[in-house]
Amino acid sequence: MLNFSSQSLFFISLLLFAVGAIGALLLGKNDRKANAWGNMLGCMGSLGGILAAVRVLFWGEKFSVSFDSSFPLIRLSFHLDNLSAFFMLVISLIALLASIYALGYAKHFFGKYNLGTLGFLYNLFIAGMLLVVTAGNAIFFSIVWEIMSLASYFLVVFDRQDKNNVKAGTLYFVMTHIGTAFIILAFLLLYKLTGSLDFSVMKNNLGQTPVIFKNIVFVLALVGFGTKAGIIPLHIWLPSAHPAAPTQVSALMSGVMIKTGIYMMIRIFMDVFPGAPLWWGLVILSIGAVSSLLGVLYALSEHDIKRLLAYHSIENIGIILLGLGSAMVFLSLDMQALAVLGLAAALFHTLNHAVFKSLLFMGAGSVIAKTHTRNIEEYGGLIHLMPQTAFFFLIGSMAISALPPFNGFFSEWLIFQALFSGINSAGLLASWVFILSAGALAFTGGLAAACFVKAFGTTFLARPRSEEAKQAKEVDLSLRIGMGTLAGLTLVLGVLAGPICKVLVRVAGSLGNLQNAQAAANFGIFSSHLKNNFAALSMPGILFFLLLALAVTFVLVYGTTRKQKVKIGRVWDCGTDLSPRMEITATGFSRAIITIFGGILQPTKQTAVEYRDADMRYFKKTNVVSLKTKDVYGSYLYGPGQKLVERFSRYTKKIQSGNINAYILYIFMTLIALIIFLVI
Amino acid sequence: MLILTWTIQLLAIPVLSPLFTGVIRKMKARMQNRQGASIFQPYKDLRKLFNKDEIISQDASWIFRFAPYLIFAVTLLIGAIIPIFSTYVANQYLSNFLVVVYLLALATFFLALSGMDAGSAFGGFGSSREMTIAALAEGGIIFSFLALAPISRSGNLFEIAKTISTLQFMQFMPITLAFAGFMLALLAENGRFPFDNPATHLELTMIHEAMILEYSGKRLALIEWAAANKSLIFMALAVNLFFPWGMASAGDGSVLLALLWFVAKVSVICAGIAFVESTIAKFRYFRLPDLLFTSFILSVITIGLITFF
Amino acid sequence: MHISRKSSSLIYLYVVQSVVITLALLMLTLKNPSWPLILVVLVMFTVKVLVSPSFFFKLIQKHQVRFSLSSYLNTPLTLIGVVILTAITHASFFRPIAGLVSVAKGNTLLLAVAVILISLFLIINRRGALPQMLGILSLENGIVAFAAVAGLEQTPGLQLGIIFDIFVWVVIANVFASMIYKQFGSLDVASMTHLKEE
Amino acid sequence: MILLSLILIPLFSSLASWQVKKDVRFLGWIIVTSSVLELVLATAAIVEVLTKGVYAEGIYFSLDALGALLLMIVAVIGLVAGLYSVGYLQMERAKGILGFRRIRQYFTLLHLFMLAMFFAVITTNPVLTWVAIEATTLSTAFLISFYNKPSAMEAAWKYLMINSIGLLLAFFGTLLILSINSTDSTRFVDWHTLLMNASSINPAIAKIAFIFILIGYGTKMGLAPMHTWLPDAHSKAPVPISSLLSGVLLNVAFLAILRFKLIIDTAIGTQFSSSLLIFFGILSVLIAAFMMLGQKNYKRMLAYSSIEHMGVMALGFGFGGVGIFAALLHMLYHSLAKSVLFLSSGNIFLKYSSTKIANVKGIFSVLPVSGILFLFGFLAATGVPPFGIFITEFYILFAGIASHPIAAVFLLLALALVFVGFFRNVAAMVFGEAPSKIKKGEAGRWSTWLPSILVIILIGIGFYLPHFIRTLIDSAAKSYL
Repeated sequence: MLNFSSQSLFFISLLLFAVGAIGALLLGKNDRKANAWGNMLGCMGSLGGILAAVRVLFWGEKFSVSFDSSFPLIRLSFHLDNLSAFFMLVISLIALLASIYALGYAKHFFGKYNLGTLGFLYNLFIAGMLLVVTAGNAIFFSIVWEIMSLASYFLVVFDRQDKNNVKAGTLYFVMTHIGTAFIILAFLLLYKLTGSLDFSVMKNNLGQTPVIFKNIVFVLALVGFGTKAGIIPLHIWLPSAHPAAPTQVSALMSGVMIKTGIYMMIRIFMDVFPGAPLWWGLVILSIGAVSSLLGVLYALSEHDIKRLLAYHSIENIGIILLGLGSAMVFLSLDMQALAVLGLAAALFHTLNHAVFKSLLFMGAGSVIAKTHTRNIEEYGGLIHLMPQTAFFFLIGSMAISALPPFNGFFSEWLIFQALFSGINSAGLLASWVFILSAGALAFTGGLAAACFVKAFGTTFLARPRSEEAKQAKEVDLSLRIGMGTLAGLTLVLGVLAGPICKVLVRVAGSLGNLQNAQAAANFGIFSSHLKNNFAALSMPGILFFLLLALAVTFVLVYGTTRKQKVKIGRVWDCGTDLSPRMEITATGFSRAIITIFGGILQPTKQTAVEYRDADMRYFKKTNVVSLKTKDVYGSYLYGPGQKLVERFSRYTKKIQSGNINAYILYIFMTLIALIIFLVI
Repeated sequence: MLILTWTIQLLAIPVLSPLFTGVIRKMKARMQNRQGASIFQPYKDLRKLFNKDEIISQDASWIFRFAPYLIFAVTLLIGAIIPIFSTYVANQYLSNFLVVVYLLALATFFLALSGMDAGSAFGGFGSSREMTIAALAEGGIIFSFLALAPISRSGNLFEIAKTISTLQFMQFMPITLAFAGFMLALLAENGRFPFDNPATHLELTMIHEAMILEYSGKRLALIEWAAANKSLIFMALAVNLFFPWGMASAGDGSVLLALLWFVAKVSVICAGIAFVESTIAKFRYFRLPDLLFTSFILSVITIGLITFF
Repeated sequence: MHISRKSSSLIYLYVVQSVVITLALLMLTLKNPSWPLILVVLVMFTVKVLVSPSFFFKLIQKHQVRFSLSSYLNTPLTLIGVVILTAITHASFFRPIAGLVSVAKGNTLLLAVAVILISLFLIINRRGALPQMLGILSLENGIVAFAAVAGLEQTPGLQLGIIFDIFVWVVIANVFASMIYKQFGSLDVASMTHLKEE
Repeated sequence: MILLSLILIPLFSSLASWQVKKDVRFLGWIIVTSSVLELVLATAAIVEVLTKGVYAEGIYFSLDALGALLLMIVAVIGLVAGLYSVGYLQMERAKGILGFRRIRQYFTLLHLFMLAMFFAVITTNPVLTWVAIEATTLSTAFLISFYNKPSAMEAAWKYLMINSIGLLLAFFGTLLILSINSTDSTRFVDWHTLLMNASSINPAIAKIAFIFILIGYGTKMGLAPMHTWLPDAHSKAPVPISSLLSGVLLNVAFLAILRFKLIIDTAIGTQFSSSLLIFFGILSVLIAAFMMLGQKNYKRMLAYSSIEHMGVMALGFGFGGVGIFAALLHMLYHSLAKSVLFLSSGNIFLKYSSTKIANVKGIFSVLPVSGILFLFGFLAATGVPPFGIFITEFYILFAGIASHPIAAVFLLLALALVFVGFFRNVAAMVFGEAPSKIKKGEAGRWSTWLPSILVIILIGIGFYLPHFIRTLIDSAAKSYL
C-alpha cells in the first residue's frame, strides 16, 4: 500500500469510507456486525488518509485533479497541497484512533439504537471532513461543508431519547447553517471580485481588488468559519452540541471538526488574500485572546465533564487564533519569517489540541460509560477502579495545561515567542494588542491548570461520591488502546517537537506570500531556538533532566530512608467518620475563581432552605444551593435578536387576516400601484 | 574549575534553601522580640522527618506517593537552570524563563492533586486556594520576566542577568516596577504574608499547609524541602535578575566572592520578607486577587515604558 | 351596482349591463355577418342575460337574502371611489390603451377599463357573496366590452370556450354560495375569517 | 396523435369514473391505468421533443422544451398523486370519513384537473391556455372543499373568488397582447406567431399588459401579495391534491407567465419584466420566510414553502443568466420535494389526525419511515446538500450577485430564515415523545414506498443530472438568454 501515489491513496480512502458507510447501513439489522464493519472500514479509510497525507508532506506528492459534474459551473476538484495534507493528517489520525475506540465504546448502544445508521453517519462525517480540507472549488466546498455539518447534526441527535440532545442539535444545525449562509455570501463576493470559484484562480486574480470588498469578505468569512470554529461569541452551540454526540464523535467534533473552520481561515486569510491589512490580524488576535480567556473561565464554571471539555476547545481555538493572528500581523508588516513562525505555532497547536482533546474526551467517555452520568460531582476515587483510564486522563490533563514535557507546552511556548516578538516589532496599537494577548495566554495557562486539577481531582481522586462511581470497572481493551496511543502521542509529539515544526514550517512556507520564506527559528531534533537568540528550548533536554532529577531523588531518598516503615491509615477525620460529602466538590473548587471573575461570568446563586420546624426556622432540614453562571450571550445578544425577528414575523402574519375583501384589495392595490409606478 | 562551578550551581539551591528558611524565621523572631530557633533548625527538622515512619491515607493513590518526588525533582532541575552566582554557566536550552514558570506550574499541579488525593476536607480547599493563587500569579511572573527580556533581547535568564548588570541608572528605573510586581508574585507563590501564613494550621487561613496536611515522614520532608527550594529559587531570581551585581563572569576566584554576594543579597530579601511578615496582617482571601492583578499591571506598565521609550 | 342594496336590483342591473354588451356585440357582428359569430352572440345572450340571472334569482329565493349585506364604505365614499377610479382610467396611465383604436372609440375603450376597475372595487367593497359574484361577472363583462370595442374578439370556437367557462363558473359559484349559506347561515363572506395566521 | 390522446385519456377516464357503480377498486384501476398511460405518452412526446426540438400536432397542439419539462412534471407528479390517492382514500373510507359517492366525485374531478393541466401545457393558443387554467380552478374548487367542513368551504370560496379575479385580469392582459395582430382578429393566433410579430407591439401597452398578466397568473402561481388563497387551499385540500396544487399547478401558471415574458422581452427587452419578477420574487420569499417562522400548522407551513420556492424561481428568471437554467431545474426539484413532503405529511395526518404542529410529536417513534421521509423532504426543500435545491439556489444567488447584489443578499437572508423557521417545526415534530394513545406503525406499504421512490430519484438527480433533462432545460433556457 505504501507504493501507491498519494492521489490513489486518497481516493482509496474515500472509497473505503463509502464502503464502510453503505455496508454499515446494509448490516443495520445486526448491531454487532454493523458496528464492527463501520469502525473497521473507518480505521482502514483513516489509514489511507494518513498515508496519502504523509506522502504529500514528506514525498511532496501534491496533486490537484478535477472532474466535470453533470451540472454547469460545478467541478469536483480535489486539491491536496501541504496545508490540506497537514489537516488531512490530523483528521485521519484522530479518526483512526476514534474508530478503534468506538469498536468497544459503541457496545452500549446495542439494542438501543440502529448501529448501522451510526456507522453510516460516522463514516460520512469523516469523509466529509476529508473532502472539506481537500476541496478546491467554492461550490464543491460548500456542498461537502454542508454534508459534513449534516452528518454531524445527525450524530449529535443520535441519542434522541434525551430531549437536551435534540435541543442541542437544533441549535447547532441552525447556527452552522447561518454560518454557511455567511460563507456562501463571502464566496459569491469573491467570485464577483475574481470571476472564478476555484481557490487557486481566486488567489491569482485577487491582486488589485478594492480593499473595501476584501474587508467585507474578511468579516463574512470570519463570521462564517468562526461559527464552525466556535469563537466567542459565536460559540453558543458548541458546549451543548459536542457533549450530546456519542463519545468518539465528540472527540472528532471537538478535536478535529472545529479545526476545519481554522483551516479555511488560514486558506483564505493567509493563502488566497495576498496582502491583508494590519487590522485583520489584530482582530483575529483580540478574538483569540477573548476566546481563550473566556473559554477557560466558562470551563471552570462547568461540572458536566463533557461540557467542560467543550469549553476547553473554545479556549484552545482561541490559542490557535493567537498564533494565526500574529502570523497575519507579521504578514501585513511584511515580516515573512515571523509570520511563518506564528503560523507554524498555530498549526502545531492545532495538531496538539486534536490529540489531547480527543484523548480527554475518550477518557471522559470511558468514565461516563461506567458511571452513567456526566456530572463530575458524582464521580470520585475512580483512579482505584479504572487506573489506566485515570493515567491516560492525567497525561491529557497535563498536556492541555501546557505542562512540560508534553506537547501542549511546546506549542504554547512557540505561540508565546510569536507574541513576544510582536511586542517589539509592531506599531503602538499592535504592540498593545500583542501585550494583552500574551497576558491572556499567560492567565489562560494557569487557569487551565486549575481547571484540570479540579476535573482530574474530583473525578479520579479521593473517595467515590456516588453508588455508580463505586460500581465502576476498567473499560475494554479497544478503548484503552485508543486512549493509550493518544497518551503516548502527547509525549512523542512533545519530545519530537523540533522535527515536527520543521515540517510545519514547510507547510506554512507553501502558502500565499510566504512562498519559501525562512522561519524565524531553527528547529532541530534536540533543540529549537529563535534566530534572534531571543529564546531557545530543548524538549528532549527537559524530559531527560526531569527524569534524571527524579531518579536522583528516588535513589537518595531510598538510600537514606530504607528502614523507615510505611503504614496505611485512615485520613485524619477530626473524630467523625469521613463521608464523601466532606470532600471538596468541583463547584466548590472553582468557586473562588468564579467569584473573582464574577464581573465576567455573572454567577447566580439560588438557595432553597427547608426547615424541620417551620415556625422556629432553627433546624435546617435541607439546604440546596445551586450555583450557575448567567448565559450572557443568550440574554444580551441572541435573545433580543430573536425577539426582534419574531415580532417582525408577527406583524407580517397580520397580512393573512382571513378577510377575503382585504385579499382582493391587495391585488387591486398592487395593480394600481404598479401601473402608476410604470407611468411615473 | 568548570566542574566545581557546576557542582556549586547544582547544589546551591537544595543545600542553601533550608538555611534561608531558618534565616527568615530567625529574623522574624528577632523583629518580634523573640529569641527564635537557630538558623540551622530547618536542617534538623528535615533530618528528623527523614528518620520517621510515615502514614499514608487508605484513600490515597499513587499520585499521593509520587508527587513529593516529582515536586522535589522539579525544584532540583530549576535550581540547575537559573543564575545563582555566575552569568557564564549558561545552558541556553533550558534556562528560558517560560521553562522555569511552567516547571513550577508542573510542581504546583501535582502538589494540588496530592492535596485532593487523600480526600480530606482540608486538602481540597487547600488545593483550590493554591491553584487559584497560582493561576493568577502566573501572569505576574511571566510578565515581570517579560519586562526584562526585551532589554537583553533574550529570554535566557543568564543573558538577562548579564545585560541588566550593565544598565545605566535611567534605563534601570522602570525595572524596579517590574521588581515590585515580581515580589508580589514571590510572596504569593511561596505562601508568605499577606497571602498565606506559613506558620499556622488554622483552617481559615492556611493554603500550603492545608494541602500537605496528610503527609508525614520522608514525603513531608521532601515537600518541605521542595518548598524551601522554591522560595530560594524565587529569591535567587529576584536578586540575580533585577540586581545582578557582583556575579562571577568567569570561572576564577571571583566565584567565591559571587557566592558571598549572593548570600548577602538573598539575606536582604529575607529581611524584607521578615519585615513584611511581622508588620502587616494576612489579607482576606478575596483581596488577594487585587494584589496579584496589581503585580501583573505593574509589569505591563514596565513593558510599556521599556518598549515605547 | 355599487349603491343598490337590494339583491334583485343588483341582478337586474347586471342583466341590463349584459344586454347592452350583447347588443353591442350584435351590432359589430351584423357589420359583416357570419353564422358562427351570430351563434356566439346568441349563446352569450342566453348565458349572460337568461341563465345566470335565473340562477341568482333561485339563490335569492332559496335563502331569502333579499337584501345583500352592507358595504365597507358608505354611499358617498363609494361614489367618490368610483369617480377616482374613472379619473385614473382617463388619466395618463391608460392613455396608450386608448391608442389601440381610433380617437372616437378611445373613450369608450377607457370606459370599459373603468368598468373593470370599478367592478373590482365593488368586489372589494361589498361583504355579501352575491355582490361579489356579480362583481366578477361584470368584470368579465367589462373585458368582453373592451374586446368588442378594441376589435379583439376571438374566433368563434375560442369565444364559445370562454363563454362555457363563464357558465361553469356561474354554476359552481352558485353551488358554493348555497353551500356556504348552509354552513354559515348567511352569505356574509366577510365573516369567514377562520383561516388566518394567529 | 400523442398530445391529442394526452387530452382524451383523462377525459374518458373521468367520464368512466363517473359511471362507476359502487366499486372503489375499479376507480383505483382507472386512475392507475390512465396515469400510467399519460406518463408513457408524455415520455413519448418528450422523446419527440428531444429529437425534433419542437413537436407539433396540427395548429392546435405543440410542445417545446419548456412545455416538455412541464409535461414531465405534470405526468410524474400526477401518477404519484393518483397512486397515493387510491390508498389514502381507502384509509379515509375505512375511517368512515368518506362514502363511495364522494370518492367517485374525487376521482372524476381529479381526471378533469389533470386534463386541464395537460391542455394548458400543450395548447398553442394563449386564450386556450387561459381557458385551461381557469378550468383547473373550476375543477379543483370542489376538491378543495372536499371534506365539506366549514373551514374547507371557506378555503374553497376564497380560492375560487381570488383566482377568478386574478385570471380575469390575466385575460385582460392577454387580450392586450393579442392586440398585436388586431389586423385580422379572427385568425387563430398561437404563441409562435405572437412571438414573430412581437416587435410590432406598442411598448406602453406591452408593459401594461405584462403587469396585468403577471398579477393575474401570479395570483394562480402564488406570488405575494396575491398568494393569500394558497395557504388556506393547501391546508384544507386532501393531501394528494395539495401535492398536485403546489407541485404542478403553480408551475403551470408560471409557464403561462414565462410564455408571455418571452414575447414582452422580444418587444421591449428583458429589463422591465426582470425587475418586476425580482420585485415579486423578493416579496414572496420574504413574506413566506416570516410567515413560516413560528408557524403552527404544518400543512400551511408547506404551503408557505411553496410560495417561497415560487419566489425563488421568479428571482431566477429575474436575475437571468445561469439563474434561468437554475430556476427551471429548481422547478423540477421543488415539485418532487414538495410532493414528498405532502405525501409524508399525509401519512402523518392519517396517524395523528391533526394538522397542528403542537399535536404532532415523536414521529420517529410512531412512523419511522414517514418521519425520515418527511425529514428528507424538509432537507430537500430547504436546499441542504446532497439535495439539488442547494445547487440551484446557489446558481440563483450566483446570478443575482452578478446582476442585482442587494436582491441576492435579501434572498440569502430569507433562505436562512426559512431554514430556521422550517427546521424548528420539523425538529419539534419528528423528535420527542409520541402521544400515548397513538399506536405505532405505518398505514401501509403504499404510503411509504411512493415517497421513498421520489426521495431516491431526488437524491439521484441531485448527484447526477441526467443528460436529457440537461438538454431540455438548456434548450428551454436558451430562448430566454
